[in-house]
Formats: sequence, structure tokens, C-alpha cells
Amino acid sequence: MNRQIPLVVCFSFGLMMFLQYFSTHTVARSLNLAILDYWQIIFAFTLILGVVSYIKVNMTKISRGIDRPYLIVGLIGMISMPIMALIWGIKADSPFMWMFENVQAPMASTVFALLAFFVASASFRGFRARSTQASILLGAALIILLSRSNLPIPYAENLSEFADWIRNYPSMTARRAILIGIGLGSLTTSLRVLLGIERTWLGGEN
Amino acid sequence: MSTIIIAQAFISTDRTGVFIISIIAILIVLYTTYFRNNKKPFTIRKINGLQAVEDAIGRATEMARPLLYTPGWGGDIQRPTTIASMNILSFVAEKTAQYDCDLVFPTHDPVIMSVAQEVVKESYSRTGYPDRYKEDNISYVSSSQFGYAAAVDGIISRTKPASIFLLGTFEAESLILAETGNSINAIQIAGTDSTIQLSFFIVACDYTLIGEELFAASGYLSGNKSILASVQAQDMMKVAIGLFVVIATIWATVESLSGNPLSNWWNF
Amino acid sequence: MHLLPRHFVFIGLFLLIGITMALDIDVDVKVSPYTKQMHAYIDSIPEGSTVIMSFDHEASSLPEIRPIALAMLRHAFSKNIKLIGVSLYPEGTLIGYRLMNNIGKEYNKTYGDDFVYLGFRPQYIAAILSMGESIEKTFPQDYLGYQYNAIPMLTSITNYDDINCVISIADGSLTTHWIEYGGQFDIKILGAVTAAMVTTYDPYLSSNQMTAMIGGLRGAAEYEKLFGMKGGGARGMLAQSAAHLYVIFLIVLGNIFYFRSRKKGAKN
Amino acid sequence: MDISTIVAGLLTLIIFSFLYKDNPFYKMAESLLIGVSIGYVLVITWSNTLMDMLFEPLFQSGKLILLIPFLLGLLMLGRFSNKTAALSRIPIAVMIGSGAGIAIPTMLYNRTIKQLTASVMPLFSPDGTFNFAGIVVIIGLLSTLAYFYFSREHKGKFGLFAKVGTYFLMIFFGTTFGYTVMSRMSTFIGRMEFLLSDFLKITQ
Repeated sequence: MNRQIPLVVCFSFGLMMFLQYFSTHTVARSLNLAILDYWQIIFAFTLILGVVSYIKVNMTKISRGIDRPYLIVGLIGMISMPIMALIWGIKADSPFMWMFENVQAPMASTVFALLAFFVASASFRGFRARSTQASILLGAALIILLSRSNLPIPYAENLSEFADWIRNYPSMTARRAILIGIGLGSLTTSLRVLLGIERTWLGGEN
Repeated sequence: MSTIIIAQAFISTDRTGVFIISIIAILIVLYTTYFRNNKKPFTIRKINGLQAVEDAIGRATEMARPLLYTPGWGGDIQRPTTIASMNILSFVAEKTAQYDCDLVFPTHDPVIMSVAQEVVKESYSRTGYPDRYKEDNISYVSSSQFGYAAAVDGIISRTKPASIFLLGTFEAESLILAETGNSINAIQIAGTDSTIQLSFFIVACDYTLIGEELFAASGYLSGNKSILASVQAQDMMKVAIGLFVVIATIWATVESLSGNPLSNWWNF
Repeated sequence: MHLLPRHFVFIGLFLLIGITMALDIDVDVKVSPYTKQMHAYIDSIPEGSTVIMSFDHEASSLPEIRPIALAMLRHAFSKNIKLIGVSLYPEGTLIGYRLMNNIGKEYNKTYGDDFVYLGFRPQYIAAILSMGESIEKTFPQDYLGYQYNAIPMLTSITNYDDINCVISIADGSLTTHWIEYGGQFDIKILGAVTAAMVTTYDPYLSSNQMTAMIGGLRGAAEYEKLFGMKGGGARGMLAQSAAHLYVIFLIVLGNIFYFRSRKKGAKN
Repeated sequence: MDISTIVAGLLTLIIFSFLYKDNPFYKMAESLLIGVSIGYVLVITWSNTLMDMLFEPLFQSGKLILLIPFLLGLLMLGRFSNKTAALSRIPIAVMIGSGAGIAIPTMLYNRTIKQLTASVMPLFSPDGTFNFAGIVVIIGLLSTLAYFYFSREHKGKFGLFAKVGTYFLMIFFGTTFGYTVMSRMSTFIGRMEFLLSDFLKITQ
């Protein structure tokens, strides 16, 4: 029973969503909207589980004395956001949005900016012409970078045209093939899920 | 008669082509799943990186360090890639249960967290070690992209996992995780359907599953017949696609050379 | 202080960007056909048409997104195009509102008559599909809390049928969802995306599922040039070129080390 | 300088300090970032989803049909207890099932059919000029698909053809890498612009 009901639910919702795709009928359209709303609402409830898990994991660590001061800062940050939202609201110039604009956003964009450095170190360390394949990868990357560097060198125009050509044909076609493969893989995976053959998400294979 | 009219109203004309192809594709999958496999066992070509999966788990066990598995920030549970990743997770969890190695699974999506808890817990009971399962190891970190990236980064640089599995849908955080993993000398096995992150994984990780290989991997690892049958169906469709492209291209070329306007029958 | 090779790589990058940015030298960029196509399309939109501008990015990518978004906003406002702002990521919400409001003021536009900001809806696929049915149902209120039907410019807008195009300003794959799900409603999708995402969208551009696209800081600089003003794109171009050359230098240096060590290895 | 810029600037510098090594300041900032971002998502989801989409229409406008998603959401909370945890499989089934249902046609159409048909073009134009790019596209597509063909080992002529596919893949990865380098550098440049002009006031 534990498995039967979810499988039936899974199949019926899947079939509905599959069929509605081909229909312009109002019933089908509103059914589509309703189910998409369900996703959002279920997600919202599940977020509570996530937040509780975060608090629990951190409380356990704090009680064991691991990284105590840091984790306390994190917990305070987490709890203060809803409190500020409750007291002052979340409109453009509220304290809640101040935290977002001046604490969360700058830190997040700086973590993102760290990528520039990781790109640099990966270029130095990982980009070695070990094989034909690796050399092609390296060559393509160098051509693209050079062509976008605004260098006052002869043939800069041709280089840039060549780079565009690479991007538009050989590179694009490879990505197309990857996409087609992913499309097929997704298709069969989804179908297995619908038919109830794929039950990993229920925890078991049987 | 009236049923036909209702049926017509219900199926919009511009998607009839997709409908027919969907049905054909579904029939191919059903054929390979329920008929073909009974006759002849299907084997799958070697996929680079998958032989390394067991080594990676073994390494973590020997070094007495955890194994980190994360499905990336880009996916949700509705995405087939995430389902494929859960499949591989189930296999990895069975091994970590047997070897008594810590499996750490941080995620940005609470729904993925719930499903992963279910998957890992069942894998642990299936192998007979339900007591080795630690729910707190499968945790929600943050839904914000770089909140998630910073959190997983922190876990990597502090717990120093011996092996890292980055399997799922990744976005820009991919290289932050892969380079940090590299700086602590972890073995890294990556696989994703996000095409642009593949280039970083190829440069920074030990093994990378490219796109569709991720879907095939779960079948390869577990030897699960139904997944293998799906892979076989995918291959049959690929052959059909190849034939279609060749025929349509020849057709278009002949039309073009004879000076006729292109019929474009291949665009539907 | 114990410095590793990667620390030198890091310090080099810091110094290089810091110095080139302090120099403030203009670099002449050549406008690519992609940017021309985008500019031409926006230029061809009739005055008074409505366009949806979707801020599909996180706060983290603002440094790259901002110049692109500003160029698009300025062009649209100067053409007297009405704009509906939405956001499919919570983090893009406030940013989109600020950008739109600031540039709106610059062009003396009135909120509610010339532009409106509807705010954020979670679950992007659902939001995109549901706006195809009814924008009002998706956003009963705007970001500031006004009722949909109380906003003058929205009274004649039901769904995508009343919209000229969607400009998705994105740092990730969200534009894909606009293409895949929004495309079902025959709405034109334009992308103003980070450079990293450019190759992801090439196939869509070439299959005409996407109408036009500009990419990255350089795309912004090119657009600024076509539009005739100097903005964040142009200011960053010298540093950008220097950074590219630095990465090229690192790749070459890495390979010199690699071939040297291989030679040595062969001799021994 | 206002307090906002000082806070943002200091946090920016602290995050950059991770490049040297993990340190207490960074740990503090990282933990704060995680906490604040969870709090943020919680508030936004509460107000945009639960209030706007569920509670207001259900309890104020009496849209009783919303009892269904409400119930599904509550079942998810069944995970708090081991006894009721299995109930959460129903809402998960709704999400996975409907996701799979919609994925079949959309993936097939957008990822496969559309990509496939866009690759078809005449190899000669009416005046007899050879379309070199066209043949590159066809060979690239077929050989890369051959790489993704799992039923046969990559040996012999077929293996050679699949190897050509890997060359195309590498061109794609190289191109993407190039563009992504541009993007990452732009982000860093943007961050430096903030540091240098807003925070440290070195440049205009």
C-alpha cells in the first residue's frame, strides 16, 4: 500500500500533464495551471522541512561545540530575516531588503567573483595539451579568447570571423547532439517514472 | 461522430506531429522494456569514469574520510536529470552502507532533500545496515545559488572528503566546487546535463559524464534491466534520427540543385 | 605567509584588473552581428507596444548583468516602448525594480502608464506557462501592491497575445524555459545574457526559437556603441581584454611547465 | 560614506580573503550568507506563495479547490514523524509524476525534434556552390551522436567516427570555456568597480 498509492498518483498526474500538452481546450489549460500551482505550494511546505533540517543540523553541531560562534551567527542571520519582515514588511526600503541588498547580495556576488580566480587557476593547472582531444579544447578556447580581446593585431577581423564560425557551426552542432541525447535520456527516464518501473524516488527498486 | 469532434477540439493541430512522435517513442521504449530484453541480454559500452566509482568509494573508506555527493543547484525533482542522479545515489549509498563510509549530501532544494533521505535510507536498509544511516548528513543548505556554493565549499574545505560526486544539474557554482575539491586532492566524478558547465568539469575533475552518459550511468552501475532497456531505446531513436537527417539533407540538396523551392517537409 | 603557485596566479589577476581599471582608457570595440540584430529588433518595435522584461538572474551576477540591463532599458524607454517588469528569481526582484525605476526616471516615464513592475513568481515554469493564459491571474497585484486592473497600462493586456516580445535578462538557463515553455504561445523571446550563457543559446538562435541575443559585458559595450553612449560596458573593456590575455598567458605557461616536466620525465 | 557601503565593502573583502585560505572571518561571513539567504527565501516563499497563492484565496475568497494543494502540502510535513513519513510520498508523487508527464513532450520537442530539424539544410545552393558549413554541421551531429551510442563499443570504423564526435565535443567545450572566462572576468571586474569606486573611492 505504501508504494501502490504514490505510484497511482504519479501515473495519473503524469498522464494528465502529458495529455494536456497537446490540447488547447480550456479544461486542459486550467488543469495545467492548477497542477503547476500545486508544485509551488508543495515546495513552500517542503521548505519548512528544509529550514528545520538546517536548524537541527546546526544545533547539533553547536551543542557539540563545532564551529560554535560561526554557526550562531548564521542562525541569527536566518532568524532575523523573518522577524524583520514581520515587523517592517518587505517593500523596497525595508530593513529586510537592506539586509538583502547590503549583506546577502554583495557576499553572493563576491563568491561569484571568486570564480574569476578559479578560472585562472584551472587554466594554469588543468589546460594541458595531453592528447589530441585536449589540444583541440585548448585551441578552441584560445581562439575565442584572442578574438574577444580587442587586440590591435593584423587579421583581427578574420580571427573574429573565424571565432564566430567555430561558435556557429562545429561548436553549435556538438551542443545540439548533446541536447538531443539529453532529450532522449530525459524522455525514457520520465516514461519509466510514469509507468512505475522507475521507483528509486520511493526508496526502492521493487 | 461527436466523439471525433470532441477529440479534435481537444488535440490542437499544431502539436499533432509531436503527439505522433511521442507515441512512437513511447512504443519503442515499451518494446525494448517488455519484449526485446527477454530474448537477448543487452550490454552497454564502456563509459569512462564509471569504473572509477567503486574506487572512489573505496578510497574514502580507506582514508576514513567522508564521501560528498551533491546534485547541483540547477535542478528540481521534476527534472529527469535529478531522477537519474537519485538512481546513481541509490547505488553509491548501497556501497557506502556496506563499507561504513560517511555519505554527505548537501542540497539546495528541500524536496530533493526529502527524496534523497528516502533513497539513502532504503539503500542502507536494503544492504542490512539501517543503523549506519545518518539523516543529518542529507541536509538542506540554502536555495540561493552562492549560498549553496559557499555552504558546500565550506563542507569540502573543512571535512575534506576523499571523493566528490557532482552529479545533476549545475550552473555557475560548478567550478567553485570542482576547484575547491581539487585543492584538497579529492577524486572527483562529475556529470551534468548543463552543457556549459561540462567544459569546467572536463578541465577540473577526474572523470566527467557528458549529458546522456549520466542517464546511461545508472543502468551501467546497477545493471538494472529496465534502465538498460531505456538506453537501448535511446540508441534505436538515435539511429532513426541519423537516418532522418541524412535522408532530409539529401532531399533538400536535390531540391536545391533542381532549382525548386524547398518543400521543408522536415520542419514540423 | 606561505604562498602556493595558485596564490601567485590570484595576486597577478588582482593587480592586473585593479591597475587596468584605474587607468580608464577607452577601447574601440567592433560590434558583432548578434548585437546588431538585437539592436535592429528593438529599434523596429512600434512605439507604444508592450514588452515584458524579465529579470531572470540572481543578485550575484549583477556586476555583469547591470550594464546589459541598463542598455536594454535605455533603448526601450527611448523608443517609447511600454515595459512590464517581472522576475523569475526571488533575488532578481528588487534589482529589477530598482533598475527599471531609475532608468524610467531618467527618461521621465510614469509608473503605471509607461512601465510597471509585477515582481516575482516562484516556480518559473509554472509562472511562464500561467502568464500565457492570463498575466492578471499570475500577478493579481504588482510589486507595489496595486491591483492589476487598477494599473492603466495593463487594462488592455491579457496574455502574451498583447505583448510584442519577452526580453529575458539572465545569468543562467532560465531563458531556456522562456524559449521552451513561453515559445508554446508563439511569443518572441530575446535574450540579454551573461557571456557564459551565449553558447547555450546558440542552437536556439540558429533554429529561430530565439529572436535575438546579446551577451556579456562586451555585448553591453557593443550595444552602448550602437546606442551612442558610454556605460559600464565600455568602462570595463580594457580590464576585460587584459583578463583574457592573462588567461591565455596562464594556459601557455601551464603548458610550458607541462612539456618541460614531460621532457625531463622522458630523459630520466 | 554610508553604513550600507561600509558593510557591503567589508563583507566583499572578507569573502575575497578565502583566496588566501579559509579563515575565521570567512567562516563567519559564509555562515551569515547561508543563514541570511535561507531567511530570505523563507520570507519570499511565505509571502509570494503561501499567502498570495494559498491562504488568501482559500480563506478569504473561499476557493475551496485549493484545499487539495493545502492537503498535499500538509502531507509533506508528515515527514516530521517516522510514523507518518510515508504520507509525504503522495505530494512527491504529484511533483515527480506531473514533472515527468510534461517532460516527455517538451523534452522531445525542444531538445530533440527542433534541434534535429534545424540541422537539415541543402548541401549545395541552386547555383551549385558547396555549403561547407552545412556538411560540418551534419558530420558533427552524426559523429557526436555516434559517441553517445551505447550499444556498441567504440572500435573499428565506428570507433573512429565516434572519435571525430569527441573532437566536435572538445571544440564545443573549448568555445564555452572561452565565453565563460569572459563572463567570470566581467563579474570580477564589476565587483572591483564597486570596491575601487564606491568603497575605496580610488577611481571615479
